Amino acid sequence: MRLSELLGSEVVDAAGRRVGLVRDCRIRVADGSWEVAGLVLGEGMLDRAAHACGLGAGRASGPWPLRTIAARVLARGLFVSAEDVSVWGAARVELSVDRRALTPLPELVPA
Amino acid sequence: MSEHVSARIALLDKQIVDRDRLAFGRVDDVELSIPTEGALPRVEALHTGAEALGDRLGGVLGRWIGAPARRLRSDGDAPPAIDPELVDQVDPFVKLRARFHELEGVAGFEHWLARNLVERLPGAGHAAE
Amino acid sequence: MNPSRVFVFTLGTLSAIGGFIDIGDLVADAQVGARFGLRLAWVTLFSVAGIMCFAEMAGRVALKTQRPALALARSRFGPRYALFGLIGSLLVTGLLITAELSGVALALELASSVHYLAWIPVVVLLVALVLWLLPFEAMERIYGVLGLTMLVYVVAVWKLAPDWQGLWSSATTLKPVASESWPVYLFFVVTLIGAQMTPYEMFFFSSGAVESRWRPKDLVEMRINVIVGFPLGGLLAIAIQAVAFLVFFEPGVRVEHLSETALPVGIALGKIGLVIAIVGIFAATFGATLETLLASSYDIAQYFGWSYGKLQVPARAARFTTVTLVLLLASGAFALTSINPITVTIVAVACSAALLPFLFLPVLLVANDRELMGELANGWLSNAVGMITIALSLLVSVAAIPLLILTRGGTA
Amino acid sequence: MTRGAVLALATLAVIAGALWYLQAPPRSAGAYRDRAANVVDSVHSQVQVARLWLGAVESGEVTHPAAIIALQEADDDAARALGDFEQLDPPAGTDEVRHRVSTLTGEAGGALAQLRIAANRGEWQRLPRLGRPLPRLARRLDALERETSP
Repeated sequence: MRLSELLGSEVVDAAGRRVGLVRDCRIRVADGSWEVAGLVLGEGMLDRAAHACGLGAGRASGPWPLRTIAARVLARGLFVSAEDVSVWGAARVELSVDRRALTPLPELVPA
Repeated sequence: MSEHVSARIALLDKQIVDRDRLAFGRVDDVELSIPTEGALPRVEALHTGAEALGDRLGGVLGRWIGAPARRLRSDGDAPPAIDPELVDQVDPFVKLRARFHELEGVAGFEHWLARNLVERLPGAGHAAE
Repeated sequence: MNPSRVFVFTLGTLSAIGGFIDIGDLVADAQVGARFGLRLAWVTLFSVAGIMCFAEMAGRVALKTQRPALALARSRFGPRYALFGLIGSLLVTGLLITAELSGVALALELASSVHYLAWIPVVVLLVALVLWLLPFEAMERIYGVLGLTMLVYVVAVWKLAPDWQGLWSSATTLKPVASESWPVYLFFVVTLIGAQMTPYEMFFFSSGAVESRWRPKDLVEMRINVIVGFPLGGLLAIAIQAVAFLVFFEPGVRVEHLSETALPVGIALGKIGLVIAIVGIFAATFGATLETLLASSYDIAQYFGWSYGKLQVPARAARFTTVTLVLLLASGAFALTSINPITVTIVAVACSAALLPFLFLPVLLVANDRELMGELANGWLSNAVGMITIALSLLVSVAAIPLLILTRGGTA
Repeated sequence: MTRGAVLALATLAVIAGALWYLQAPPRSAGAYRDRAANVVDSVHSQVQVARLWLGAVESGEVTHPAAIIALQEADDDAARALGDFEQLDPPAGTDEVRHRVSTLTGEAGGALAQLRIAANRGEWQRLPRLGRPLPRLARRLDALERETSP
């Protein structure tokens, strides 16, 4: 599975409801290699643009108009831990939990 | 909560340099394993080169960018991929523990041009310093 | 501060001046001066502020990360956006290489009265030799010092003994003269912005900072280059507008040739002045040929992540060397088709203006990444000027191509 | 059809439209007069430039190689402007405009050609005399431009 294919895949929750699209993949070092820690999900064109600018990973702290717009757009983003993914796929990712159990993105990446 | 980082920022599209800090490509894509029951996906390889880039861009332009590299590679060889074991550090660039000409199939065009064109020009062995 | 440091200051500053004035400025400034007087001088002030802001930002990113600004644009924005930027700037800068090459040949033509097409192959060879043999800094300094001869334009303004009151009232009238229409006026606003806020200057400046192995401790030096160099370039641009105004406006001359940018200096200062002006035009366009050529090759190499640069042994940057060579030969061949270099310049700068916001935005965002930039991240001033510049350049970007077509490149 | 194809077609249509706009011959009398005034203005500009260069040559302000090139450019441009204009078919009722513009710009072109030839031969002492008709030509061109402007 290529990372570029995973980005943009549709994500559905345990009940088969659409949660959003994969915007980013969070990785961490474990046992000397990288493993996927979780996925960042979002929806919409502005959200996609905000992630494309690095604002989704908290990597641009300004200028203020962009920061404020991005924070508002990204507020609806979600984080799903890799343990809660039941099926990995390049086009469709299925979760083993309900969408209400997911962490909002702003808790992960303060704007 | 920052024990994990964004793969988009930390890996994807990053400059790759070899042991001698010689630049030769970018992380054009990242191969993830599809895990068996209970395990998590891992980074299996870093793809570099026009072929991976072309696949990622898609469309006519992507095919056009990837075509020369695909043709240059002999049949049966896998497209160039870098074992993550070779990665020394990822900031500010992805730095490898190896020299780039030791890597199989990486930057073939660079070698080809160096051999067939640039080294034949007079004075090619010296930097203008 | 020791003397050798002061020396480096001056030389770096010189190259910033030399880099600011190129064929686009020579043509656009003289045309604007002849047709509108100083009524578009405010555009130069805006362009200088904008390019200073972004050159400083790109320079800071380069000092901190050892990576030029556009190289980081792909890491941040992904390959699609960066490819769009790459292709766009290649088209524009590619046209400019042709125009600058022709500019060098036209300067030689004025000096020798041998047709400029005959000079093109000579110039191509000269450029190749300079790139192959001279180290980066020496190259930058030689044309920087030679480019200083352009200051003869400032002297010429004084010598023409203008009515200063009239110049001032022209500069403060923000509308077209009676004989010109608003679309043409606006088209020349776009042209001046495109000629003076060239993205290649920014890329070249930041790539140059990397090539000169500047580090965060060189921040002050980098800033002095920006603060002295670009405004001086702007002063030169306004001086060219002023001399063209003083000599050509009254008789109703439309500037259509490079020879016409040199004539006012001759009228003001005699033969010596004319010769100095021709040397200046030669140096400015020659320097700009090197800059546009290297900036294009840098862009390509950085997009794909190849090793590049003049500090590298050519054989260790084979793809970069090849790309530079191919671009140089292709531009030379294009120039030899006897396509009108002035038209090429006008089209190139208008298209360049259309691209500006897309090339500035990544720099602004990367310069705001505190994790990457640390204490060198953007302050409020850079952000404020940067945002205003991007907002205005978005307007320019939308209007540029329609105005180019509507006014037939300003000739209607 | 895919979105990409639609986009590509639309772009092509816009480019074709722009090229047509730039190349289209004038069909109305007004557009033709506009074009005529533009040509006269261009030739007027060349005559004025030639005057400035002549003045500068006389007072020794410019080098001869530069003046040769400049006079050549003035002549080339005037000839090109006139040539392009004469290829256009005048719409009904503009024959008179065509005749007047062709005659006067032709006369100006002839004078500029004389200057170019003399400069190329290095007959610098003849230039002042050859340049004598230029001021009057410039005035007449200026007047004609005003008259033809729609």
